[in-house]
Amino acid sequence: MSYLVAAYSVVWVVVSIYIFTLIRRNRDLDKTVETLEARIARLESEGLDRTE
Amino acid sequence: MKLSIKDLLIFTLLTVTMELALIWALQIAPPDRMQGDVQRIFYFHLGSIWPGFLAFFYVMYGSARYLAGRDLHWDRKSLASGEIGLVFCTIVLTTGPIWAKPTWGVWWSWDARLTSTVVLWLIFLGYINLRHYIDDESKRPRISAILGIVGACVVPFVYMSTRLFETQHPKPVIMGDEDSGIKDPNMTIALVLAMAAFTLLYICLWRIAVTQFQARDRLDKLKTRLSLLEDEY
Amino acid sequence: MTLSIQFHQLTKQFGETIALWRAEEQFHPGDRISLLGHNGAGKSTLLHILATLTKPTSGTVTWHLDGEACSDVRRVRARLSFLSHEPMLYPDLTALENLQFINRLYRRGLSDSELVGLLDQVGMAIHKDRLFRTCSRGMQQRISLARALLPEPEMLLLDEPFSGLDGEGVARMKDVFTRAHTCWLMVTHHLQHGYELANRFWIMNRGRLVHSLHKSDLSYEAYLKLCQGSKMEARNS
Amino acid sequence: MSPVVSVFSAMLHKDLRRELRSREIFISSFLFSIILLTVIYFASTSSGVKYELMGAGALWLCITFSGTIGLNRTHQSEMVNNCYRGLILSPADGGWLYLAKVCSNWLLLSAMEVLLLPLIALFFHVDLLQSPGWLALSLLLGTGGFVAVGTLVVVITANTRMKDVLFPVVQLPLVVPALIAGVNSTEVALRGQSPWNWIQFLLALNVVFLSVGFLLYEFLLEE
Repeated sequence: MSYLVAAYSVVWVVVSIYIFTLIRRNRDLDKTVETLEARIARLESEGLDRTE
Repeated sequence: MKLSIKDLLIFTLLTVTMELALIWALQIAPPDRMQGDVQRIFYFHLGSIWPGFLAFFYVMYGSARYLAGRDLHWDRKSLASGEIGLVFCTIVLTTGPIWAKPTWGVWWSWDARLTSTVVLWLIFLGYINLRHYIDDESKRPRISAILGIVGACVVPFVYMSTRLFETQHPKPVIMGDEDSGIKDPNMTIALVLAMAAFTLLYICLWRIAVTQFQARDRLDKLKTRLSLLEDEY
Repeated sequence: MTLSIQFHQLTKQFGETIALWRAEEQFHPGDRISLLGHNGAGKSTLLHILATLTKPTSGTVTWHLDGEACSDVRRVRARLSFLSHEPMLYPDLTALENLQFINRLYRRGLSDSELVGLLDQVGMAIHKDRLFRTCSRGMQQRISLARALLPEPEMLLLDEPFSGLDGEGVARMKDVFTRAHTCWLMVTHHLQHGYELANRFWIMNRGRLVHSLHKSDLSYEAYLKLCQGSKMEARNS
Repeated sequence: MSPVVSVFSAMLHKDLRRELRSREIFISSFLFSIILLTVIYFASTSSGVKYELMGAGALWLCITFSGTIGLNRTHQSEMVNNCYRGLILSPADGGWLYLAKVCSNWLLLSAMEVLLLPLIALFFHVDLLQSPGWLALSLLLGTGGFVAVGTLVVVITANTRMKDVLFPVVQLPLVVPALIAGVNSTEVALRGQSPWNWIQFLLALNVVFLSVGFLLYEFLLEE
């Protein structure tokens, strides 16, 4: 019986490892979004000084 | 990640079949005469081999489509499919020994199916890892597409060779082979449900991974356009 | 057989870095173009795309054989020759054996004596039975020039051909380049040779083809100023 | 047909002439195999495996590893002076370049096997002449399957950073079916019976991988 439980838990462990890699990739995407926003903000402020 | 209706539909279908498969495999299907309850591992051990196959042949299809049309979209799809195929292969490789121990008394036996799954696992680990070692981004999809096709072509030969090997050298006495015991109708239903559940899981994970890759591509495009703008100023 | 090339909105990106950005030009039979620009301006990338070595990320290149567009890349490659500081010849074979291989690869069907004649044009006939790896740098460059001339190409694509050559080697190169009706596209840092040999100039800066001028409307001083200009921007980018 | 044949013979002629002159690949593979055979002997005696029965396995182990070394070396000698770019720029059809390279690698490996067989007979007290026809067929077809995949994969991993490490890692799982079939058909041939089912399997394997390689090599001929 314990083998059955072990096997089932292994399946969920493997699947959850993959889901965690997906989540980690999501976090990387969010980070790049933030850097992009920062660069855009800098560009806008730069652009504003020039037009004034 | 906004969930389209299609995603929601697949997700609910997945949870329903997963529940059904669990109930069927654990309660309704009768325990195997020889191995008792341990035989229930078999349902999703075999159930997860099927989406593994599906994943690897999709890698071939996606890679062929990429080489034909050079559309990055196809490369992302076959990469996602390769990754999830690897996940299912790992499931088969981990549940296999857990099931082999009580039934055959040994953690690992060079049974035809297990050996071929190991080879499959190595082939597609190579496919996924090769990408990290190719520096030139424009070459990466093309090179891994070719490896994807060759890898998927090897799969049937791996299975044929291990089966041919096994018919020629019949195994020493094994306690009950997995086909032992008459196939009770409930057993087959449990097996089919497990297969369906895992295939739906494959589709669900695959869709998430593909949308994620596409989001990353869109971000990269934005990055280049931004660096172009920064050049102007 | 005449060969002309047209490229439209040609772009090449390596990840986030843009090697070539929307280049737009034509190469006509009889043109001798010097491609100039600072390091990393995308000169070699453009050359490699035109030589059918790499595919552009976006944009189109069309090769015209005798006027009509030709999509079969193999027929185009038979009419092109690429020469760079890497000789593309096998070190374990002799100079003649290398040329015999190239002769059969391009299906030119030249006899051995013609091959030796070709070697003689670059002054390497006496070294024909010498292993390629035992030849000096200058000799290797001249043998690879003979390799480039073997298929009698309509167009030579040259990637800094003068690098590592002695006086006599440069002289040999120059008389081949100035021979009647040979046309080529040369990437070079050697401003003086670039001006002297070419009749058109493409100047690149940070992946963009900024200037495309004929020799007639460009004096040597203006040419130097232009090249200096593109070099200046390279430093502060 | 003649243009294709001339390209094929040009490549074959060049590869074989290069190999005969430098002989580096041949020597390194052959010496490596002898060392491997001695290691196998010590491994088998201490582990109590019946030594004489391991003839086919040992032979194929040597073929696998020296083949991998040989393939890696032949492709690297093609990258010196960037000669591979010369092949890309030639008007030759990619598929025929692939078949020419497969053929030259195949001849080199088979030549090495011919030298190895007497050694195997010597070390493993095996009578090679039981059914020489089947033995030769299984060796040649097995090497064919091995080289057909190897020639393609060596170009794939040539574009990567750690190509020397990556090539065996990527190639070996792909040649497992060819090796399983090779070992078994050689073993049956050494026993004198006819390994017809394995030979059929090897034939199918060769046909599939040679055609896959023929079609895909085009896409590798790009920088």
